[in-house]
Amino acid sequence: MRAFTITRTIVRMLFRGPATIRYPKEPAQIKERSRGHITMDITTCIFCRLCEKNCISQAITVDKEERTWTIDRMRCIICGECVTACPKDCLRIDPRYHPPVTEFLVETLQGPPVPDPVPERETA
Amino acid sequence: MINNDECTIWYQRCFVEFLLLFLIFFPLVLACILLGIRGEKLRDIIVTTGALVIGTGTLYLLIATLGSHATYYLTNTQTVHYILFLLEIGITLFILYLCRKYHQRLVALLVCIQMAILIIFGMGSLTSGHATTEGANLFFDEFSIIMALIIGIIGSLICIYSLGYMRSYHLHHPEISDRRPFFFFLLFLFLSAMFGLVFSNNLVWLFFFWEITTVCSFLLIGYAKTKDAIKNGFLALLLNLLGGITFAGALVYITYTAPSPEYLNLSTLTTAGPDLALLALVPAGLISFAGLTKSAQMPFSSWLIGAMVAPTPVSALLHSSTMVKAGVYVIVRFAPVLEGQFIGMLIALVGGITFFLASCIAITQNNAKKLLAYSTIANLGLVVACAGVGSHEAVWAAILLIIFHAVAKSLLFLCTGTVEHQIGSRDIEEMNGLFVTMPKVATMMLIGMAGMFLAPFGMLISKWATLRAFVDASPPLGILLVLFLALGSGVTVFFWTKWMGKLIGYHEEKKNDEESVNRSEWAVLYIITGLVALVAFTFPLISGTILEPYLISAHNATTESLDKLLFYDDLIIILLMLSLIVVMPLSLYFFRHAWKESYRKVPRYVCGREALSPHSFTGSIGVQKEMGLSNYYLEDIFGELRMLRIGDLCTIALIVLIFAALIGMVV
Amino acid sequence: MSYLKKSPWILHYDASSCNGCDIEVLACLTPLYDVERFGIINTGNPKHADIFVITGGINEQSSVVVKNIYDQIPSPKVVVAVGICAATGGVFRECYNIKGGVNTTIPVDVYVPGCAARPESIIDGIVAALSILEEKRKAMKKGETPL
Amino acid sequence: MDLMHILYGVSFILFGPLIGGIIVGLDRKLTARMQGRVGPPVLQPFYDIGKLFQKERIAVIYSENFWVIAYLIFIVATGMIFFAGGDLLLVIFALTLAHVFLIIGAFSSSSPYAHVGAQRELIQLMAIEPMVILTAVGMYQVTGSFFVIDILAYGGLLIFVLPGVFVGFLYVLTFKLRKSPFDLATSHHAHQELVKGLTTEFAGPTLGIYELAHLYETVMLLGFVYLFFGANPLTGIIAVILVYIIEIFVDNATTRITWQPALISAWIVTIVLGGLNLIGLYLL
Amino acid sequence: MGREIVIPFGPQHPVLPEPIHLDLVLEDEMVKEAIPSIGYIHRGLEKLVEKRDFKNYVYIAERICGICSFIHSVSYCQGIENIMEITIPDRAAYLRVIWSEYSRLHSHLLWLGLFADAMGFENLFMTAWRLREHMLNDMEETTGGRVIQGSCKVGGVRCDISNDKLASMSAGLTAIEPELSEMAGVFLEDETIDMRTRGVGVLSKDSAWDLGAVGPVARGSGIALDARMTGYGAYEHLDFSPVVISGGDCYARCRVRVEELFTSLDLIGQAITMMPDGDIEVPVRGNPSGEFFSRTEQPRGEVVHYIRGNGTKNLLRHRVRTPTTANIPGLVQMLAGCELANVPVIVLSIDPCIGCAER
Ligand code: SF4
Ligand code: SF4
Ligand code: SF4
Ligand code: SF4
Ligand code: SF4
Ligand code: SF4
Ligand code: SF4
Ligand code: SF4
Repeated sequence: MRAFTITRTIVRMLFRGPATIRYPKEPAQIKERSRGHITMDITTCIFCRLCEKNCISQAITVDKEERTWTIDRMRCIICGECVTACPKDCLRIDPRYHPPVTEFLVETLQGPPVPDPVPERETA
Repeated sequence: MINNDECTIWYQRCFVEFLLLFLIFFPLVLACILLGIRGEKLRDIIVTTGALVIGTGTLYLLIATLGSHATYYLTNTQTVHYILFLLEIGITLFILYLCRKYHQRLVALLVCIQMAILIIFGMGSLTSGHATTEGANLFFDEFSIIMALIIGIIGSLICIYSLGYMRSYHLHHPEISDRRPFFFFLLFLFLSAMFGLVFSNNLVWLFFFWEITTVCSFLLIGYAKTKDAIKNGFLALLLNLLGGITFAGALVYITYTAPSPEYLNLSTLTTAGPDLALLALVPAGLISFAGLTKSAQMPFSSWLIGAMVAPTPVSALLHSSTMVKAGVYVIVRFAPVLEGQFIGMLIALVGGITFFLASCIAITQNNAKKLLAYSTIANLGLVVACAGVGSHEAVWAAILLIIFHAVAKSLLFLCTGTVEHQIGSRDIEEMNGLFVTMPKVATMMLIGMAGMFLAPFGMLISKWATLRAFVDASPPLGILLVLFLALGSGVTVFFWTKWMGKLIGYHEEKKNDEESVNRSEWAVLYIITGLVALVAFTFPLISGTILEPYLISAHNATTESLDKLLFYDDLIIILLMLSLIVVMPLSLYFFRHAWKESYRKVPRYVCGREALSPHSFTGSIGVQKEMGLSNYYLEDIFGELRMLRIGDLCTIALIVLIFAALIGMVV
Repeated sequence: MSYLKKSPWILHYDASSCNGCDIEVLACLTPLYDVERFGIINTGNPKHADIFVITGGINEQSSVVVKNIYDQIPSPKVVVAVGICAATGGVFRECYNIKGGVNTTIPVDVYVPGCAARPESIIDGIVAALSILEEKRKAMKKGETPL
Repeated sequence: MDLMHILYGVSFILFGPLIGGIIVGLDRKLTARMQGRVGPPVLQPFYDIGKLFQKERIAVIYSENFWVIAYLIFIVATGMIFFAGGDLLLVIFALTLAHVFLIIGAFSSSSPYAHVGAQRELIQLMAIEPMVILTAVGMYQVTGSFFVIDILAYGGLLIFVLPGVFVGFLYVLTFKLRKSPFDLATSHHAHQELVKGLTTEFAGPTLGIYELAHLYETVMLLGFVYLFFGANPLTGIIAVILVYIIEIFVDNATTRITWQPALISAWIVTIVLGGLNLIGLYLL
Repeated sequence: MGREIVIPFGPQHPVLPEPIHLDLVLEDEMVKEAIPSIGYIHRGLEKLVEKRDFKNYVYIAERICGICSFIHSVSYCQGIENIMEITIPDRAAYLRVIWSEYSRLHSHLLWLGLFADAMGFENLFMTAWRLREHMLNDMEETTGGRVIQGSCKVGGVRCDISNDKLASMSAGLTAIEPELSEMAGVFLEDETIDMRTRGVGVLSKDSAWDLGAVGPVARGSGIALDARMTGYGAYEHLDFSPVVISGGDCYARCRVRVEELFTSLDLIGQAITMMPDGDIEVPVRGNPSGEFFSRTEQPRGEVVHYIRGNGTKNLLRHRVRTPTTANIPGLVQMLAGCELANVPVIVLSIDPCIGCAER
């Protein structure tokens, strides 16, 4: 049993300097795999609603008629289930987190107008 | 011119002598009258006027004697001696009768021993012719005057207070038979004896008055006549008799060894030259031992605790401000003899240990009266320690302690008595929020407590003086005493402050409840509170006009050494602080409205639990719980029994040493 | 001169979180993130706090507590809801015992999204709270009723 | 006491908190560094106090403020007596008085945590008072005076003759500075079982006053340390800095202990180190 | 009134990371009675199985608690896999071990920090949490989440760790080990910590057994009880023996956790060296039908997930028996007669996790 056993650690910390990341002066640490927030490339979306169905916290609503894709940031747990589910790869997880907000944030993206039916038939 | 002056002096002398005798006999007369009075009204009138007369008398004595030195009065002693002797035997027989009635063999035995010693003394004085000599039997000096003031003012105020108190006492305790005439008889008899005690120069007289106070105390403790009361009464008697025996022993010793009967006089004895040091030292030791028993020092402390069964005014009068002071009074009287002596050192240590340990025990007490009793024991211990050290600084501190303690402690006792009748308990825990229910009494108690331990009030100054006296005392005793004082003063802060905290604790749900306290109690409480403040403010005056002359005459102190007692700078600071303290509560009152408007009142922090009322919270399973806010009592560390055992062991060892030293000296 | 922005003391309460956001709030105090750089101290006592950081959604029992604590914080004060549970109830939104986000009980000034919210994000949230705090102080000074 | 010294005393009103604030600020910085963190700005204590005065006034009971103000006044008064070269014993007793005010302030709210904090503060007071008194006594024995002026005028370094007393004083200084292992009654750290103990119910400006008083007190206590090395200002100041660094280190290297060992150990230190040192002085 | 102090302890209290409430009845500072009350963070998430797809439910299962979230998801997935008789690929099993042990490391470090803080040892708290960040960093780099990993799924794991990364993780842990042992030394040897932990909150072996203690509480009282001994997942291939300390006081429980740090390091090392190549998941078809008790060892002790399905995509029942629930009877016994100052120390010594105890 000894007293002041932590001395070595203290001395080392004094010499090594702080371990602190000086955020926000320094940028935040972003890992490649970090699940920051969901981004959407609305242009390629086909409004199939697969993301909506697979979302565990009902954060996504897709309106096929209006061609809107809506995400409630205050519900999304960034699990990435929607990303996996999306057939068109239009969803992505961005490793940067979403900044804090003062009001509820429900983002609605308006898809481009219905493309010409002709080319669509061609792909089918 | 010269003739005229002498005339005035002579006149004054006569007048003062008359005053002394008046102070002794007037209470005695009153006592006898009161014994025969049954009507409350009449008693009220007699007690009040009597008390006023006594109080004025002592004040008058002070004024009349201001500036004069110790003065002695020759009184024809032949007859008085015989009377005293007979009375002494009468008292003894009376006690023996009580012992028989209550089967107290041990007490009876001690009484018999004491009687035997007294008879030896009587024979001795007859054969050596001592009894026939004339002596300076009565006297007064500055110290006696201070004691007389305490007795006369505090004592008579307590008598007045007792009127109202005893009335409600009997209302609260219908089971106790109403023996108030006897009660007041005893009170005034006691006052008379106390005056006699402090004005006696002749040790035989002093001893006689000493015995009377013992008996009064014994009877007053047993006033309720319950089993407990009687038991504790006899305990007090038993332990005080031990002191009585040694006191009597001292008388015998002087009779058989002293070259002249003069030595039965206090003044002669304490100023005996170096060649007669031994002659003075042995009685000094024996009488100091008696003083230890009377002032309930360890190991004799138990009687004072037991004495708390007596009605509260009795505790205030006998067991804190006056009678127990008689114990320390005689030790302080012998301080010049004890100074620098081994015996003095031992006595000082008994005091020091008592101060520290009794303070520790006070921490564990939640019974207000017991706490006050322990604190009294502790403070007396401090006085004893000072007296044992014996230097003039120490004596200065001792006398200041006696003064401050007398006023503050009697105030606390009386307040406790009033509170007890109001809330029906003397448990400190029950006094929670007293500031709301009884604001005036609570304030007075706070002032009393502040007087007991806080800078810049009186006790603190004396503690400070004591400390200096101890440091200057010879090693290693001085260091030990300093240690006891340092530790003890920390302890004192603890138990007083926690009590203060209890009183101040704010309690929304309680109502004011002090309307029904009667007028005489109020008056007395106000006056004593005023006295606490008065002595706090005027102590430099007291020191300059009364204490310093006393020290010069009794201790051969020089003026330069006296100048060191109080520093001018300190005095200014202390007085400034005092004024600050007085002004601050007023400012609170002034700013009250401003504050109330700007503050938002929030509930207490209860960890986020709901609080349906201010003093409770929603506890587990939704039950409303009262927040209990008891003080700490630290029983595990400062347990009463444990401390007493340690204290008794140490002090008994010291006392054995004292006796060993005495026997060594005699042989 | 406002000192509020330089010495915001926070009080953290776990209303019914899964601990994820809790430990991230705590992590902000530790060497790697060290919010004491901004004078932020985690005080345990609402009466000393300026910023009330709540994690987790509100359930029946915690709503009383949250309300009680909120009332004991002296104005000006701001509430930061950390994690999506505190915003809307998050994944537990549909649980029978969850009332919803913190705004169902007390007004919320800043929401920090994330599940769990990252320490950097929490720092951002508190920084955002500081300017709101300052506004509230000015409002209070003008004599408006403090929130 | 001449005019010079009275001036020193008065200047304490202003410089006390300034110096105290910087000391405490550096303390927090150094503590943070010891923990591998950056820590707050050095001026942080001033920001904190400034902030507290800008907060809303809330209270359980109005008179709370009164006691805390009394605490501040008497701490300042005590410091003034000290720096004006006054009587050490008076300083010690006035300090006790100030603390009694603080404790009563905590008591007055009748709140559970403040109550327990007040009890603990009292235990602390009981634990440290003896040693502080012995410190004064030791200085008196060496220099023959209780007055700070005279103690400073003593030629040599008191530390050489009072090593035991000095160590004992350091021991209780830890209580006074509210540093671990003795931060029982209230702590600078958040995670204490007593919430904020003594100060639980003080909020806003009231707490600000408390913090301000703490700054004054810190400076004055370091003044005591200075006395041990007061022979020349340089040694004095270096010693004070070293002592404070030691305190910070101890704060960082220990747990908070419970009140029983705190009380008992403080007394043992008082009796053994203080007592032996004083007896040693006699023998020399 | 007597000489009692009655104070509320919690739900909002600085030493309680999570809300519970105790009515403490004190005499001086001795606890005479402690009456607990809970429910401040009860969410009722088990009921959500009726609304969520059983595969997606793993996200909820791991949010039972954010500290050992990974192990919760493992327990849940194991349960489903057992009912559906799915054998996961070996690589997935080993990855699960690695992440589980990482969780244990970070959880124990977190606990050690909080424990130190409960005793007022701020520096040690900071040290432990500083070291913990290393674990979180590795976790984030491999799974994308610092505290909620979301990397376990029914049928395997969601993401792989490259062999290079595995090597660098191993190297990183070796590098940090000296600092860990230095910190361990402080916990185990410091005089002041000893004063606060030794002989405090004693739970004898017999009472630990009778009261059904699990995890470090049981192991600190001398009972060798560790669900990893059952060899679930890849544990059966690894060389593992539980840390058992007798003593039963806070010190013993602290020692168990300190030493487990090194067992975890060892297990991770073993898993990395033995890591097989191959797939990380198998496809899951159909819905579970049947019931299973899935037992795993969390940092706080054994957790049991009871799962029952009826062939639809929603489960019938999901029930969790958490280690904290099992340890609370022991805690109540430890608290009686302790000092107020030791209440946080004792409460923390069982590492209470109300998050999963109340769900
Ligand atoms: S990341 Fe998860 S929670 Fe968020 S929108 Fe996608 S599926 Fe829903
Ligand atoms: S799953 Fe992809 S494509 Fe389908 S609606 Fe969602 S985002 Fe659009
Ligand atoms: S937001 Fe996520 S991590 Fe935070 S408390 Fe809620 S479920 Fe847990
Ligand atoms: S469930 Fe258990 S804890 Fe809750 S009320 Fe019933 S017995 Fe008590
Ligand atoms: S739902 Fe359960 S926990 Fe809630 S009140 Fe009913 S029985 Fe109690
Ligand atoms: S035991 Fe604690 S850390 Fe682990 S899952 Fe449960 S609540 Fe979370
Ligand atoms: S099984 Fe039990 S918990 Fe479920 S509904 Fe019935 S009584 Fe309630
Ligand atoms: S509460 Fe007790 S009995 Fe019920 S499932 Fe959990 S462990 Fe079993």
